Order: sequence, then structure tokens, then C-alpha cells
Amino acid sequence: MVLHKEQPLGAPPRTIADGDLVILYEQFDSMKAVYVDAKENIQSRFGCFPMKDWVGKPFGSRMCAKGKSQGWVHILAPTPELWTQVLRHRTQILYAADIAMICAFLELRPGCTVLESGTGSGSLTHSLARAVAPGGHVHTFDFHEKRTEEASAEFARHGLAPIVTVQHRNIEALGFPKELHGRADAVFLDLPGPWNVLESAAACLRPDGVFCSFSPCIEQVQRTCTALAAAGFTAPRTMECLLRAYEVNSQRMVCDLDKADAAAAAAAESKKRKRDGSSGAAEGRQNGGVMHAGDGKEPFVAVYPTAETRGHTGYLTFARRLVNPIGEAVTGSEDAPSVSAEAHIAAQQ
Amino acid sequence: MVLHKEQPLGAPPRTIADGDLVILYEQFDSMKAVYVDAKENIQSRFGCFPMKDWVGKPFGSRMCAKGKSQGWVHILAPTPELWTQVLRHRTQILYAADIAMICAFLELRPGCTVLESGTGSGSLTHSLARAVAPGGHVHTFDFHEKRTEEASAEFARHGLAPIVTVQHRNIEALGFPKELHGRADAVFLDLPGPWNVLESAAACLRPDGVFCSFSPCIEQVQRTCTALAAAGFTAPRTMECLLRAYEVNSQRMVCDLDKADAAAAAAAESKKRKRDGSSGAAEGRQNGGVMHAGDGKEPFVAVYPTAETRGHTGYLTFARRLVNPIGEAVTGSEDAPSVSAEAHIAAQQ
Amino acid sequence: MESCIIREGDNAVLDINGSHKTFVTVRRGSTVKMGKAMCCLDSLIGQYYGIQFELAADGQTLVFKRAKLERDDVATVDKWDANGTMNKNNSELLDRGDANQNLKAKDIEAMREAGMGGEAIVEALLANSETYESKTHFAQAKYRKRKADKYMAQATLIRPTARSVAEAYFVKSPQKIQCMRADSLALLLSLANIGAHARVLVVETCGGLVTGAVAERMGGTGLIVSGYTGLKAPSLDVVRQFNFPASSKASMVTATITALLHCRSQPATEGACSGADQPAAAVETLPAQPAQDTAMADAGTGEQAGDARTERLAESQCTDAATTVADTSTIGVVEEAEKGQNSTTGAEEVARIGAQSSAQQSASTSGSGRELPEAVQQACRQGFDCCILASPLVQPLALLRKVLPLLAPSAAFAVFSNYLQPLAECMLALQVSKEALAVQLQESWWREHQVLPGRTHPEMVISATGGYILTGYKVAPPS
Amino acid sequence: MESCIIREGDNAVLDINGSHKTFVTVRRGSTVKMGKAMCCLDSLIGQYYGIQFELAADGQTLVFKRAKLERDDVATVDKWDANGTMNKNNSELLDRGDANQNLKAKDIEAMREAGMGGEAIVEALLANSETYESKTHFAQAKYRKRKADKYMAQATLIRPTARSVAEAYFVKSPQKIQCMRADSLALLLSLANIGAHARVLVVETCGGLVTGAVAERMGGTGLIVSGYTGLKAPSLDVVRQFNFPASSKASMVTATITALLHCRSQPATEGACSGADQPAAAVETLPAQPAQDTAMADAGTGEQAGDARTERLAESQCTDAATTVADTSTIGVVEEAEKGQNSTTGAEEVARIGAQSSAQQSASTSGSGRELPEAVQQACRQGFDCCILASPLVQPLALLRKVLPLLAPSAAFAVFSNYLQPLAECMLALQVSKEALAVQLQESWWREHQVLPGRTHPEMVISATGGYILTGYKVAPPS
Repeated sequence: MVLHKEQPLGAPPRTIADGDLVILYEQFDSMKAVYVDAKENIQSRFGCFPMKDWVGKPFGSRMCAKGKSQGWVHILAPTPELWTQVLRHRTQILYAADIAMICAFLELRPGCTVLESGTGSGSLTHSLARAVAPGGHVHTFDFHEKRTEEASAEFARHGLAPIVTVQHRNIEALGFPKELHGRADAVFLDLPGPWNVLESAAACLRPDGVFCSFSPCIEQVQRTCTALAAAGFTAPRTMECLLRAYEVNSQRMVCDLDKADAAAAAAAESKKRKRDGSSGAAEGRQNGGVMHAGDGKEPFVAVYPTAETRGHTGYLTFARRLVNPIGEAVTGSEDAPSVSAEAHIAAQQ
Repeated sequence: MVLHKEQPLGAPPRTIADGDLVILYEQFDSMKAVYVDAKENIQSRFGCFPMKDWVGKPFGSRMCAKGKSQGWVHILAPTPELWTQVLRHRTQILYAADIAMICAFLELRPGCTVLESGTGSGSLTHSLARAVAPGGHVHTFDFHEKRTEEASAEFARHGLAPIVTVQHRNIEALGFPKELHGRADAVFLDLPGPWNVLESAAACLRPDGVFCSFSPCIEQVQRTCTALAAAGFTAPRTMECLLRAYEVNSQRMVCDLDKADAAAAAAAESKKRKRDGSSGAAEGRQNGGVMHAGDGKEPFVAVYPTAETRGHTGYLTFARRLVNPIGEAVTGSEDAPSVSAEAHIAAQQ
Repeated sequence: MESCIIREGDNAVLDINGSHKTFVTVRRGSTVKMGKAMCCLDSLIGQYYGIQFELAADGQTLVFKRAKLERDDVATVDKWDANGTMNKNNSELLDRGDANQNLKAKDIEAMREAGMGGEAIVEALLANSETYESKTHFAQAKYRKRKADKYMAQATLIRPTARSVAEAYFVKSPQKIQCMRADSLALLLSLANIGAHARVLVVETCGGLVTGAVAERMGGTGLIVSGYTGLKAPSLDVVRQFNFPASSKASMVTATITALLHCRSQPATEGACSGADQPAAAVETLPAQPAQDTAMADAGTGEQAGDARTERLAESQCTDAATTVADTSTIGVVEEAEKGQNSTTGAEEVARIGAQSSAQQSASTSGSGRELPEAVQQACRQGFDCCILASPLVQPLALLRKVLPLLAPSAAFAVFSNYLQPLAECMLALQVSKEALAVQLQESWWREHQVLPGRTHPEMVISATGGYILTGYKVAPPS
Repeated sequence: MESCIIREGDNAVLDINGSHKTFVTVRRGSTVKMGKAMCCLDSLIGQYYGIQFELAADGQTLVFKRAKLERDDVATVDKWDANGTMNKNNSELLDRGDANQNLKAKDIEAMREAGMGGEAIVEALLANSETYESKTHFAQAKYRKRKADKYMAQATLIRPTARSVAEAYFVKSPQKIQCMRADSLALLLSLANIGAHARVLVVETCGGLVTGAVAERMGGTGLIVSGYTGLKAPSLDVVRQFNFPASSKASMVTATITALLHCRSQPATEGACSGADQPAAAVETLPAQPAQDTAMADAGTGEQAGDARTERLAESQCTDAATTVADTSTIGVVEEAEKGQNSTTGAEEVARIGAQSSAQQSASTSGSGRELPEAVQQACRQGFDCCILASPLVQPLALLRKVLPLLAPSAAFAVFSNYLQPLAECMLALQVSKEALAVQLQESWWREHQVLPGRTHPEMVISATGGYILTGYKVAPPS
């Protein structure tokens, strides 16, 4: 179960159970997904771990390898963010900054219905599911049949079956199923030609529902934006979201240049004396007196951006389903298709 | 004189002279350009300054207002960077990050010949002149006649006349003058349709000479890049350069929560006692004893990015004039025009 | 979803011309300022959020729009790949301002008096511009927009969500929300693993923005404790902008961190005052097998008593809560109310909301662990699942060290600050002490783009920072 | 310009396939590694820098290229506005690797043995790919490039400039240049107002990159003093990558900051050792009217003596300088030499250059002010016009306070660091003390873009930081 579970009063705290997905944390930048199987051992670079030892332990525990190995790992509870870091890529995936922005700007909340195409590696799907559960639903589609099957099995295993439905469908060619018309609070597209799906997305969205398209190339964004208004969308916004990570360590910095010079001179002198056969370094330092109180350096916490970073993932284009007033005569006819779809939706609600 | 002057051995240090351009620094974010006129006073928000007082003083001096005003300003020597901050905009101008990158990536050095179009407000021109003086030359062009005249007068006043030639010419329509063919080490374009000038720019550049185009919109970049190779350029690179500025101040941060809680409680107690008519705050604090040693806060130097910043100025696209081998038969004919131009250049050198 | 329909009494964000934003309350008979006019939002009640409208010529009636301006025909004429140098070159038109406009201010005044609406005036201005026809389509669109901004107050009533509330505050009064930008807020929610059924500890001085955003994600499930240090809970009045239903309000509780720590140690040391001084090992072993039974038993025992306490709490604190809300809200929301709608005074408004809702609502403040609702007590004993700290003027390490004992092992935490160095020091300390895993210090970089035919580029002016975020997962120390 | 032609003995940057960069020295008879082959660069001598070439089938001969790959015909086929969903969709081709390639490794080996060149092999590979024809033109170009990278070592000999040297080091050994990115270097030069005739003080631990870049901008005019603290001048061997003429070498001098401070105070206190302890007011008043005459007179007197000293210095330090260069260079350049060209050993190479040029050259190190060339003494007394500090492991404030007395009032200074906080503390101190004006703390953000038909986007992987820069202008304190 990747999502939080209800914790009624008096319920015991959650512990690791057989069959659970857990995140095996070996060290920084080394994590893997493991499905707990109490009958198996797991081999890691830090030793061999019988998984039956894990069952019943709280998440976040440190587990020691069996035998003489001094190794240990930590077992973390899965989260959509951790899953994104450990999942096996079936396609290119979305990363933390985009995922966070998509969930926030689609204004997802429990009870919402959201459409996603394509499913891909299911990275975003987990976050969408977390945002709309309970009561909401994620309808996710992929044109690649095998991916669909793998994703479906994975969601079931992660306890998302009640929240997520995966379907094999070429959304770019066929649009979303008619049954979803007027039923979505939000639509997310990660397709090569999102402009082909705009009318279908508009038909699915409730008035004021939010549309989002992710595209790596600016040409895709340009085409999509040109077509948005005619498809019944308003308030388009295109953006990039990136994360810059920082590293820290403790360093020493020269803060007193005179002292540093003196210390260097003393060290050189002492080295020379040593070479000349005179008294040792420690003694020389003693003799030197005041000048050797310190080397003029002081410690500080150095923080600096990680050298390499993602410079681009893609552009996010958001827009809202146009709202027409309720109970007013529809005027104008140039956007007849979207108007009728909308009237239809308004009538439904 | 905006550029550095030669300082022969024995020469006196440079001081402010009548007629000099100086930068009047009032306070952060308040600077203006002033041409020193020893017969005039200058009125600033910090008082009235007779400029004859300035003559002979070193740059960087603090000048006091005349009369009873306590005001003062600083007089800085002009630099291309300061000039960019104080000049009167005749057009949109280039800013520090782009200017620095243009000068560096055009590989300018004393003796180089560089072509610029358009001259605009002359912001970049000053930096180009600094980079190629002495011995080099900036040929700068603008299609707007009045701007050309203003720029020309300004450059002369700033002592750049030997380094900079301004001409009124529609480069996009006419290309660079034939006389410049084969003579430029670098070409810089800031034009709406740079792709129209590529062949002319290529003809002007020596082999391996550097081309740069500044364009605000990606569509301009796309067109330019598509046309570069056919015009005889190689190694295209498109980039954005931005600066993020930081502000600093000294703040206090709660570092000991228990102490802070205790201090807050003591303060409330003392306030209450005061209200009740009992002893004052200072006494109350005394009585409190150990708990009131501090408020749990410690000072730190807070640094944070300036809230608003430039998110975009334009894209810089660099490319190099293709180099054909010397002394080899020219093969291929698809790029005949550029080849012949190049052969011509090679012959000249 | 019902929350998509505008209801009387709703708080909302009023967007004027896509640039100016105000917070309004939709209330029959009250008016808000739109451009220079005061208008009444009555007719919006029952419409969908997102509805666009403008003022009719009478300066009062709202006319619903079909957003024609949004899709004028620019796109179809200028091609993405503008062919050659644009033959309509604007360069000759620069710096002439409105010298080419034949309609003068007095003419426009006359049109207004004749009852012409904003759109009609804009059309007249375009028709009477000498240069409009010679402009590029792009320039025409810009010109039209400039005139529309001036003469047509085009407005949208926006549903209050974490997104719209955060963005409106960031523009209007960023210091009230500690300059927390919408992208950083989004990241905090994701990286702290906020979701339904979670038990979340929030410590914030962002006016309630974080608490509100968390509550929105939880949809009335789980538990949100807004912890604080010092004597008085900081303002949380941004929470009221969300139009939360009773279930959401009931899921939010405020308490001092001292009380929570106190409560955590209660089963073991009933009555002891030194909750904060308990060795950290105590709680880490709590969820382990042997301790678990005890915890269960306690929770079971506490349950009935806890319910009683909660009620008592709600009653006894009713007046207090209302007072607190009214008190703190005078800073932010009253100001909004005064600006947006000066018919009802802001203070009345706020006090009334406070009084109305304090019974079911959240803002129950508790100083000692014993008064806390049982759900909170259970969370304290079992540990919170998620934690967001957003008090930039408290040292991150000091605060995190304080609250770590309250978190369940494997709980995700996210710390927000406007300053990099204090988070860096916190990160290094955690790496050394190994109190947490997968610790990351990150900064969000966010930039919007103008996508227009032939004129696509990133926005020229952007916010330079949305703050820094430190995240990690608490671990159980080796037993 | 003569420096555009490749001359024997030049140092240069060899770019292989636009990705891999090495530093090489062009020397008759010596070879460098290209791909898996060793080849001789003799035939490049006399050609223009920027010349592109590849290895002939014999694995030795250089064949000059006309850069055909750079402009293959992709652009003309895929339109910017790709029409509809691309009908050649690559999605079905994913993850099959080279399963669709009919030519196997042994076939390619056979082609090589038969004397086919890289280009011929690539053409054969394309012709034998089952899927090449069905790919989009974009994918075809990518495929071709991948194969070309593998089978054709396409190289360019790049002229060493501040730009190319900085970029090559940043990729190859960033720590040697303190991770100073080319954009930050560009900013330092601009913001410190580096230009011909300036008198520049540089304090750097970037291996000489800053000193070299400054010298490039100065073109042999003015004066560059590379100051240092401690006993031994840090390595400046990057300077040698620039192929500087004698005039540039002559304009560079190294000296301890202590000696410079000493020298600054010499006219007033001849022979005194306490230069650093002189009250700061002394120098600030120097350039003012009354002091000026004295300064002039001193400079005049010192001139002849100074000349003598300079010569003496050059002679006496000849061996020392050579040794120093050879010594420090073992870290960086020898390594390059070994990698790039293992015919001459790096150490010999470097020692010889050092010995050759030490007479006219720069690397004259001076411990006490009395030995300094007169031009340096004059700069110390009148103040330097520009200053760049790039020693990230010395506290910026401590270093700046040390060198400020050496700067002329109104001098521009720029301080580089990899760390924000130390620069922030320096900035705040300067704002409080008012030792400098217009103080700014900035960070450069730099991103390249892929501009390809229908596939334009920013680069996916970029360097996240180029360092932070503090700049300002020294002011004369009130007299």
C-alpha cells in the first residue's frame, strides 16, 4: 500500500507486512523497491537479509544483515516520491518538480476525477492517485498494450486498484472514451501531439476544469497553445519547473591571513629545522610562541549546487475549460461544438 | 573618457577633469551620468554641488553639497557597466550578463575588428570598444538616423571616436558594406530578422571568426539556426544568460526554542505584573533569574534572491565562420558563394 | 463537485483583467470594487467558478462574457514561422504614444455618458486609430489588450484553492505567507507525502496557507495538527479563504509543540511535565512489537475520555477561538475586505465567521497534552506520518530536533525557508547524526512563458525565488 | 590576426566529435590520440584554427573536412511546425537497440581492414539499417550522429582563448579552476572593468585562468599583478595555454600581497616592514591634490632604479621561475600532455617553456616590495584600477579588507566564490562600513538550447552553478 491508510482511534501503528512494497535504502543514491516475501532472502551489497525478520517491524527500521556481515539497510515505507526514484522505467518519466506542479495546478483533491494519457511508467499516476483518494478516480490510458498490463498489475499490487483504472487506448487517435464526457475535473496529457486531443479533453472536463499538457519541445507547445482557444479553453499558461539540488559539507576557510601566513612560515621553518637535524616540529612550534595559536582557518558549512542538474524536462501548459453562464441564451456560433458540449455538461450537473 | 588611460611610469594618478563623464552616485539604485562643467552647479536630491569643486579630485571621492545641506554624493569614474545603468534608453538595451557573454564568446581582444548592428542606445558598444582597444575597431550600424547621430556624438564625448565608427545603414536590407568583407573578427546582430544578414556576416568574417545574434523570441532563433549552415557557419550554440541578484541583511533567528518560550512567558508575566501595578519589567526580569539569560535568538546574515528578476532578455546564438583548408582544391559546390568569399579572405591574409 | 458552483458566503479570488487580484466574499447586497466602479456580485451566485464577466455601461450590472478576447484571430494570421522580415514593421511607430488616436479623452467621456459599454469603446478606439491597420497582428493584439485593460474591466471569479490562494497572496502580500511561492507549496505537499488519511504535523508562520493547502489535499480525512511554539498560536486566517466543509475544519487542530511532546510521553510518565526531555529512544521503540500492545491499550482506554474532552474543548474554547481569529485576521483579511468590498466592515465579517464556525472548527488551541483530542494523542504516541515546517525565523535544526520525536519512523518531512544557509546547517547535522535518510536540499526554479504566434519567449520579469526546501525521512535509531 | 593561424609550438584545444576535449601542443613529429588512433598534427601547421578534420582509413593521415555533417538536410524536410502527429512515429522502434542493423561487428572490422574510412562505414551502416528509412528525419539525424561518433573521429583544432580554455577546463578538471564556469569568468572580466591599459590586481587559486583571461583582454598593455598570500605562489600554469606573445607575458607579475602593501607605504616609510599596518587613510589621500606631487616625484625617482631592479629580478629569478612553473604544472598540464600526446614528456616540455620565456616573462615572484618593478610600485602607490579575487577558500571579507588599501578609489572589484554565505557576509560588512559603493551579489544562470527543426528545447542536462560574484567600487573615505 503506497498511500496512507486510515488510522481509526485505537488502531495499532502500521508495521511491515508480508507482500508489502518497501523501499530498501542502502545509502544515499542507492535505493531499491522490494516486495516483502517472508519466505525469501534478499541479497544487497550490504549483505543478505531474510525478509521474514522485517515483518511486524515498524517502517523506518534499520535491518541488520544475517551472519557475520556487519551490513545494514533501512526499510522505508513507500511514497509516490520514493517510488518515482526506484521504479523500473518503461518510458521516460516525470520528476518531482513537474509532478508536484501538476497535482497542485490541476487543483486535485480527494473526490476528483482525473484523466491521464499516457500511463507510461506510472510515475505520475501514483501521485495523482494519492491526490484524489478517497472517493476520486484516475482514468489512465496508454497506447502500448504491454505497458498497460504491467502498469495495471503494479497498481493492483500497490493497493491502487480502487482508485486507478488503466486502459489500453490510443488517445491521440481516438480521444477519450465518450463515457467520460463531462465527468473529469482535470485532464493531463503527455503525448507527442496533444493538440489532437484538445476537443476530446474539453468534452470530458467540467466547466472550469483544468487541462495540462507536458511537452519537451517548444514546437509542441506552440501548436497546442494555438489550438487551445478554439477547443474551448481559456487562461492558458505555459511554464517550466526545475529543481536545483544543493550539497553540503564542512570546510575550513582562511579567515585570518596574517595568522595563516605566520603558520605557514612556522611550518616551513620547522620542516627546514627538521631537515637540518635540529629539534622536532612540536618543539619548534612551542618555541615559536604566540604566532602558532592557530592556522588562521575556521570551519564553515559549505553549501553549493550539485554540479550537474536537469536543465529541462518539458514545458507544462495549463488551461481551463471555458465557463459559460448558466441560464443565459447562448450567443455567437463560431465555437458551436464546444458550446454544445458544454451545454450538455451543464445540463448533466 | 570611459576607458582606461595609459599610465606611463611617473604619470600622476588620474583625477576628475572639466568635461569628463562621471557617475554621480547618490545611493543604492540612484545613480546618474553627469558631464562635468566647472562653470555649473548640479542639483541633486542631496543638495547643490558646484562642479568646479570636483575638478582635480580623485574619482571615488565623496563630495559635499554646498551651504548648510549635510548632503553628499560620491563621484565614480565611468565604466561601460556603470554607463549601462545610467544611460538614457533610445531603445531596449542589453544587460550585464548578455554583454559579458557576448564580449567573451566573440573572443574579443585588443586589435580585433567587430561589427555591430544595431547601435541602439550604445550600451553594448561601450563594452565592445573596451574589449578591442587599442588597435581594434568597432563598426556599428543603425537604421535609425537620429539614433546614429546621437550615438556618434556620445561616443566622441566619451573618447571612443578613435575606436568606434557609427554609420546610418539598414543592415537587414543592405547587409554590411563591401569594404568590410573579410575584415571582421566578430559580428554581432541585434535585429528583428538576423537570418537576412547571415550571408553578409559570413562574407565579413575571417575564417573561424565568431558570429552572434541576440533575439528575444524563439521563432527568430529557429529561423536563424536553420539558415546558419547554408550561409557558411558551423558549431552553432544557442543560450540564455541571466543574473540572479541577492540581497543581504542581518536578522535574528530563534535558535533555542525552550529559551524563547521561557523569555516569552517571562515577558508576558512581567507585562501582566506591570498591568497589575507590581514591579516593572526590568525588575521582573531580574527576579526571574536563570531563564532570562537571553531570548533564545541569535543573529545571522540573511541572504536571499531579490524578489523580482529578469526572467528573460533574449537568446544568444553563436556560430563560427567555417574554415576551409588552405592550399587544398575546393571540393563540392553546394556552398559555392561562401566558399568563394572565404577564398577571397584567405587570399587577403 | 458542488464546490465548483458559487454559493452565497463563499470566499473567492476576484481576478481583474488577468493581473489584479483581490479576495472577496460573495454576499447578497454587498459590493466589490471593479476598476473604478463598485459592483454587486449577487448575480454570480449559482454560476460556475471561473465565470468571466464585465461591467455593463450602467457601471453596475454584470455582463457574462464568452471570453472572446482570449481567442481573437491573431493566431490564424501571423504564422509561427513569420516569413522573412515582417513587412509590417513597428519600428517606425515607436515613441509616438497615442498621437495616432483620433478619439480624445472628451470623446470617450461622451461615449460613456451615452451609455456605451467598455467593449464598444474599445472597438471605437481601434476604428479611430490611424496606425492600427498598419500594425502587425501581434501589435494589434497588444494594442487591443492595452485599451481593453483601460476601458473594460474584465473579471473572473476564481475558486479558492491552494493554487489560487497561494498565487493571490504571493502577488498581494507575500510577506504574510513568508514569500512561499505556489511551486514551493506544491513541492512541500508532494515531498512531505501529504494525502488522505495521513496524520500531519504542520508548524508554520505562513498565515495558515500551508495548513489550508494540507487540509485541501486531505479532504476532511486524517488529522492535521498545526503546532506552534511560544504563548500564542500564530495567525492561521488564510485557512478561511478555502471555504472548507465541516469535515475539513474538524480535521484541523492547533496545539503547542510542548503539549504534543508532553502527550507523546504521557502513557509512560503520566503527569510528568518533562515531555521534551524524554530520551528520543522512547518513542522510536514505541511502534515496535512489544510496545505496540501498550499503545493500543492506551488508545483504547483513552478513546471515550478523549471524545468527551474534545467536546469540552470545543465548548470551552468557543469564545477564545473566535477572539483569536478575529484578532489575527485584522492584519490580512480585513485589509482585503476593505479594499474589495467596503459595504460590510471587515472586522464584523471576520468575527461573525469565527463565531459561526468555532464550534465545529478547528482552531481549538491547547496548551497542555491532557486537553488534546484522542486522535491527536494517538498521533503523538504513534508518531505523525508527515511533517511540514515553514517558520523561516526559527532555526530549522532547532525546530526539527524538537519535532522529530513526534514523527513516526519513516515519516516524510519537509522544511521550508527563505534562507539557504540555515537549511544547509540542518542538512549537515542530519547527515552526521543519521537521524534522517535521503536528506535533500532543493530549490524550485519556475518560469512562465509567453506563447504567442511568432513571439514566443520566457516571461521577461519573474519572481527570482520561491524559497528553499529541505526534505528527508525520519529513521528509527538502531535499537 | 596572426594568432588565427596554427603555428608550431602552439598550445591548443583539440575537440573530438564536439564532445571530448584535450589540450595539445602542436609540434612536428609528435602525435596525439584521436579515438583509438595516434595521429600526427604536422599537417595542421599553417592552417587556420577552427580547421575540422578526421583520420583517413590508414588511421594516421589527417583529412580536412568541409563540415558536411553540420548541415545535413534535416532542416529542409521536417518543418518547424510539424504537421499533425508525425506519421513516422518512432514509438514502435523503442528499446530494440541495434537489432535492426544487418551489419555486425565483424563486418565492420572487415571493412576497416579493407581500408574503408569512417564516413564510408557510417554510410554502409545507414544503408544496412532495416529501420533507418522508416525513422523520422530527426531520428535519422540522431542515428547518423551516433554512428558517426563511434566510427568517425571528427576533430577540430580550437584556438586557445579565455572562452575555449575555460570551457575545456570546466569539462575536464573543474576543480583545478575552482569550478569557475565560462559565464562567470566573462562576468568577472566585465564587472571588474578589465580593459587595455588598466592596472589589475588578481588574487586567484584558479590555476591562472583568471590571470590568463585578464591578460588576453589587456593585449600586452597595462599591468597585471597576480597577488598571493602564504609562502608560495599558487600554480598559474593555465596561463601557458594562451600562447601569449612576449608583450603579454611581460605585463604579468606575481607578488605577495604583503610585498605590495609594503611597497604602497614605501615612499612614506622607507624601509619599514609594517606596510600592512599603515592606516588606510594614508593611501586614500594619496591621489588627492596635495599628495599627488609627492607621488609623482617618487615615481620619477624610482623609475631608473626600478628598471635596473626589474632586470636583476628577471635574471636572478630565471631558474626559480622555471622551477616553479615545472613544479606546479605537474598537477594539471603534465597530465594533459600525457593523455593528449605521449611522445614528449610533459615535464620536459614545461620546464623548457619556463626556461625559454622566463627572461621576458612574468612569473617573477617577489617577496618584498623593494624588488618589485617600478610599474608595480607605481600601481601600489597610486592604487590598482581593477581587482579580481578568486580564492574561494579564503574568506572574501578578510581578503578584500587586505587588498582594498591597494586599490585606487573608484576601482572596480569582483570577488568570485563557490559559496554564497561568505560573500553575503562580506557584502553586509561593506554596506555597513561604506568602504565600497554599488555593492552587488549575483549569480549567473546559463543554459544552452537545442535548436533543431520541430525539436527545440533547452538542454536536458546542464551545469547547475557557475559560482557567485560580489562586485563593487571602492570609495575614498571622507577626508
